[in-house]
Amino acid sequence: MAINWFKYSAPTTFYPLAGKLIPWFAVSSAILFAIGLYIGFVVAPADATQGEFYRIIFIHVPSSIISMLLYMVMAGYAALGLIFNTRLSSMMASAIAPTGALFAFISLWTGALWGKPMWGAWWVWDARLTSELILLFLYLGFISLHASIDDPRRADRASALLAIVGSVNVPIIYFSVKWWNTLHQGSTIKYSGTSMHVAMQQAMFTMLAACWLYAIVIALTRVRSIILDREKNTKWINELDEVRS
Amino acid sequence: MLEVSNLACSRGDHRLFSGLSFALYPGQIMQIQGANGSGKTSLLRTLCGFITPDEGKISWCGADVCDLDEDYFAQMMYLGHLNAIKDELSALENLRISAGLSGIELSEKDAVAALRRMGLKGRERLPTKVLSQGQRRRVALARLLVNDAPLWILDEPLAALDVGAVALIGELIAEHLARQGMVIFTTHQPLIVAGMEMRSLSLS
Amino acid sequence: MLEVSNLACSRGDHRLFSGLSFALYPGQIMQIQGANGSGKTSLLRTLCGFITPDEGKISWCGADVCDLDEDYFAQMMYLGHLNAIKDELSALENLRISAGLSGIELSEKDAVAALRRMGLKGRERLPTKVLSQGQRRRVALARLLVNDAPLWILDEPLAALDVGAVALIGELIAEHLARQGMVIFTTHQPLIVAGMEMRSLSLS
Amino acid sequence: MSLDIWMRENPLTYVWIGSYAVAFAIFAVEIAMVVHKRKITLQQVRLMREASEED
Amino acid sequence: MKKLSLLSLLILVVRRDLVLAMRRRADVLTTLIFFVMVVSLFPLGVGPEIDMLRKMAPGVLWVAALLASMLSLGRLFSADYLDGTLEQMLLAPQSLSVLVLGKMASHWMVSGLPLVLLTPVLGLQFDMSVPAIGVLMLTLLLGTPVLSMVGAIGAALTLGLRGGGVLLSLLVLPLCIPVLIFGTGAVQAVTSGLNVSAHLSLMGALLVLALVFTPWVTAQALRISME
Amino acid sequence: MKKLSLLSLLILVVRRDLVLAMRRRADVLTTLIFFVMVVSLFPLGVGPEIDMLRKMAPGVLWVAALLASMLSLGRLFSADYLDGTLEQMLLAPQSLSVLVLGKMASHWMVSGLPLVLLTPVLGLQFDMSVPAIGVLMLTLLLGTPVLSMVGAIGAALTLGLRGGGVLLSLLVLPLCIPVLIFGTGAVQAVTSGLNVSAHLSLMGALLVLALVFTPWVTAQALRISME
Ligand code: HEM
Ligand SMILES: Nc1ncnc2c1ncn2[C@@H]1O[C@H](COP(=O)(O)OP(=O)(O)OP(=O)(O)O)[C@@H](O)[C@H]1O
Ligand SMILES: Nc1ncnc2c1ncn2[C@@H]1O[C@H](COP(=O)(O)OP(=O)(O)OP(=O)(O)O)[C@@H](O)[C@H]1O
Ligand SMILES: [Mg+2]
Ligand SMILES: [Mg+2]
Repeated sequence: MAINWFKYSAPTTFYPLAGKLIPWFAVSSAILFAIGLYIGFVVAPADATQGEFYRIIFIHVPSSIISMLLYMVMAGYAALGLIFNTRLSSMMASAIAPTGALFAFISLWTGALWGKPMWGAWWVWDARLTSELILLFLYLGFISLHASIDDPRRADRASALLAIVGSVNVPIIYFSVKWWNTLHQGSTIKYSGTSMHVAMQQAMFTMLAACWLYAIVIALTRVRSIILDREKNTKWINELDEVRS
Repeated sequence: MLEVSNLACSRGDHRLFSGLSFALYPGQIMQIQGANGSGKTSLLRTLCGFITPDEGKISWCGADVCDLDEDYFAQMMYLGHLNAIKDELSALENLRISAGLSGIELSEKDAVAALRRMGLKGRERLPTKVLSQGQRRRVALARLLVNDAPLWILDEPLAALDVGAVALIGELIAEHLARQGMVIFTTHQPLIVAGMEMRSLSLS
Repeated sequence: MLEVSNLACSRGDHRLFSGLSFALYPGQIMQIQGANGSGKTSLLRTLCGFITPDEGKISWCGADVCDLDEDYFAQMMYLGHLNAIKDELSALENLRISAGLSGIELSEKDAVAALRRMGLKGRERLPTKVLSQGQRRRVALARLLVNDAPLWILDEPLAALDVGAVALIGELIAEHLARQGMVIFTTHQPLIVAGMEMRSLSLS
Repeated sequence: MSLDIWMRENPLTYVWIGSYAVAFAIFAVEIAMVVHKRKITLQQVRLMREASEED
Repeated sequence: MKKLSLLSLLILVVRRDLVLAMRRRADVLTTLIFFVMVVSLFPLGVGPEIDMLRKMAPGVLWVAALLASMLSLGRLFSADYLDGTLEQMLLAPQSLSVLVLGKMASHWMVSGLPLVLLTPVLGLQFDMSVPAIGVLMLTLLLGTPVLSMVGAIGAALTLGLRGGGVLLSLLVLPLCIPVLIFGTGAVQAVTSGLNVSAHLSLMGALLVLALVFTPWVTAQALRISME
Repeated sequence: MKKLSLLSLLILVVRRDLVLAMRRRADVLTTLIFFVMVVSLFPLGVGPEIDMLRKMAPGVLWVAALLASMLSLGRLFSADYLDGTLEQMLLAPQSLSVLVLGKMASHWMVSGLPLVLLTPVLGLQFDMSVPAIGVLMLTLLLGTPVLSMVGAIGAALTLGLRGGGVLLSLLVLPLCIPVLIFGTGAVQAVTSGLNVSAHLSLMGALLVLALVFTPWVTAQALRISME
């Protein structure tokens, strides 16, 4: 087993493997999106208090969760790359970052659109909202640092350190923001705490899985381009079919 | 004793050298040769541990330098392209502080003596900003006199120096070798070290 | 015709040269010689009008260059230590843009032809970032081919070039002189220009 | 204000256009970018390969 | 070989700088993100009371735009200076002022215009009313070019100096204060129901003034810095 | 030749940096002036209502301190990097973390402490009450060292990069948000008559945390950047 892991942590073997996996993940992601949207919009009933507006939840919550999850995954890969000096892990980290940032953006966007009918404002300075915004900044910092360094190895290592420092800070930021908000104004915002309808739950989990698979597909495709770019002087790249044709 | 085995190093996409092996024993001196951009500086910086080699191992007295870390640094001194002196400080302050950074408390008297030996008499207390290029290099080289590390790694120590100073550096190196020191250096000028066989390593 | 009379120039507190006078007529070439730091680059930059001389006058076809200003610039091309090319642009884009900045609209075909003559065939469209030092210098020198200014001011045009390229530059200069052009340049390497008498000026 | 009224009258359109269409548009753009990046990278690798074959 | 007209020279420079900016997208994005970040820091510092935030909003956005544009100015000439292109520009046989104007224009398109376009989103974060956001955008549209142009003078003067960034801000910020005052004044006028045209026409006048004088002044400053 | 202890190494580094700062006084002053200027821009941007200004004051002062300390961070390692001293520091046979801690400390003394000392004057401009100013100073005293320390990580990571200043802010500002929140929170607590000790002890905890971890992380970042 251990040998297998090392085998697939080499770009040489990972590149074709990823190429084979991508179509499967892509197709299942598309199917799950279709199912999720069907359940969410056709099967699930309208919410008692929020009417039809609550249906934003099926995209909002998955993208929020995935944006946070991806940060941890990214930091994990970055740490692996920094500690064990495995090239592939660092490439994965830089492949994940843009997707994570986009999910954070979608979360902010859909949240804002939900806020308008629910709270009457596009944005309030609530703890959750603020910490999601800061998470977006952390992603953007990682991406910008990586892009500013020309030497790929230094770029990987520097941005890995940043990702790790960031992930240590995420809880601190979260609690500080939470505390900050509840200090002056009593909790003006409460999510509808009613127990969820089964169909709603099903829709949400399907969408979550679909988004997760989508993220994997994109990250794998991107990492394949990164491998091609970084290893373009090696022999095995120049012998690939898609390069020779 | 410094041992290098099967070292390979690349910058950017470019492989500079590979399969490089040599050993340097106490009392030995080695010159690295090669055209501009052939990787001399990169090799010296790899030996200092700034650059992680792609392959191969560097060991000091049998132990890998990556593991030794600060113990290795205590045994070594590096003098690079840059002088590592501050324009705003005087030669004296510069020398005492850089000795302090390498863990040695240097008295003012010793520092002045070292600077005089380097031909900076009467200029010890001027800010280095007003010194000429060659004099600034001498301030940097004065560190050789106040340091007891056995391994010297010198990148173009003769740059910007005049004939007298070049001879002085030759003397210093000869003394160091006589004390069972080791020297590894690069230069584009000839350097004569009295009574020592000079090994040389070519990078192509 | 470039005429320099009684020129003096200093950098910082330091007088580099003074009382310098010479004249350069169409079809003539002149090499500036001198040790590092003797003021060669400073002289060329003074001729370009970057540095205002302490004393003396530079005139072009009888008129002071300070008064001519942009009319003088149109008659002149300067190639300095720096290549003035952008890493992010391809060789082709670089050449066309720098021609544009000097007021010439260069067609893609002409630009490609110039780059090929400089030995960059097949590399016209790569970002210059991935080119080697010598190739980058060739991109900069390709400007000589697409410019019709009579006066060339070249600061170390041979730096980083290999033998073939050096010979090519010699040819280009010979052609330019045959067209009644003028060349003033510095170099630390020997440069042979077929059938031309080389004047030289030493700065000490 | 007119947006508020329109929103209350057409909640599903609002949800769809506002959230899902935007989210999927972002997905589409990202997919396009990734595919484009792959195409460009392949092109560059081929260029480099041809350049090195000519030498 | 055809000679270029002044207009096509201007277009050439603008296009060149935009192409370069696109190839170095990170630099452009950082300015933008800095802007968003400074704006978002204020609520965190001042507290989430929406009433106060709404009142502060134009000031905060303007000050953040000022700072972001100051910070990005450091790069206006420095890349060209380091690789020698600036030397060649100074030797161009055509008007240096036109070249400089081109660089200012592309700097604004890359670092001023995106700020203007982002303003509505940030304004909503502060719960500004729609007409206020409109006027704010208009003032930024008139004001940020002035910032780019006045800042270019500072950038040219501090070229290659140690601690250039802070020094640049010191030189330029005082010169930009009128723009800031008229810009925020216009928004405050519209929220208190007053007429904004006076403010806007003053800003327009500043813009015209800057357009006429700053390219020439910057060209002179460049000649001084390159000596 | 006597070997130095860690403590005397620390003192050596701090003294060296302070001497250098004194010989380059302009750099120190520019940070200070930038701080004063940003703080003074706000009343111009927001308008002269004293009630609102009083409420904004802690936030504005904190954000300005954050920005000023970001800008001065660019210089923390860059001078040593350019003249080769940093190389020698990385080869020091003693703990690099201690060296880094020394540099952080002197950076704070030069660019954080003066801000704290200027605060009363600026606070009075915004008509803050005396106890509020006291607490504000206390939080700045606890918070600015954290900014210097966290910022040092960013400075080490962006060493020698194009567009370093803005990038540095982009990396470091989000990480400094907790300090900002607790700092301004404490002042708001004291003005609304609440107990501030919770805020202050949280800031103390952040300070201790930063003291323990950041020197080591910065040392690693330096090693990465020097490769
Ligand atoms: C820009 C605005 C918003 C942002 C950035 C945002 C962010 C987030 C985040 C990060 C989560 C994940 C929390 C977790 O999994 O623990 C989340 C979950 C959620 N959000 Fe939002 N949100 C926003 C607006 C809204 C609005 C307006 C509503 C509805 C009134 C809402 C309802 C929910 C619900 C119901 C959940 C899942 C509940 C839970 O798991 O605790 N959000 N949001
Ligand atoms: N950080 C880097 N990224 C990419 N390439 C680099 C980097 N540093 C150096 N190089 C390249 O590596 C090669 C070796 O550089 P190095 O400085 O070791 O040469 P050198 O032999 O010391 O030359 P010189 O005689 O000029 O000092 C050069 O071609 C250089 O362009
Ligand atoms: N801006 C400046 N301020 C002060 N001194 C300067 C300045 N620029 C150059 N110098 C000094 O002027 C002298 C002449 O420099 P210059 O670049 O003209 O020499 P050079 O003959 O071109 O040398 P090289 O052969 O190395 O190119 C040098 O001693 C240099 O240190
Ligand atoms: Mg070298
Ligand atoms: Mg020269």
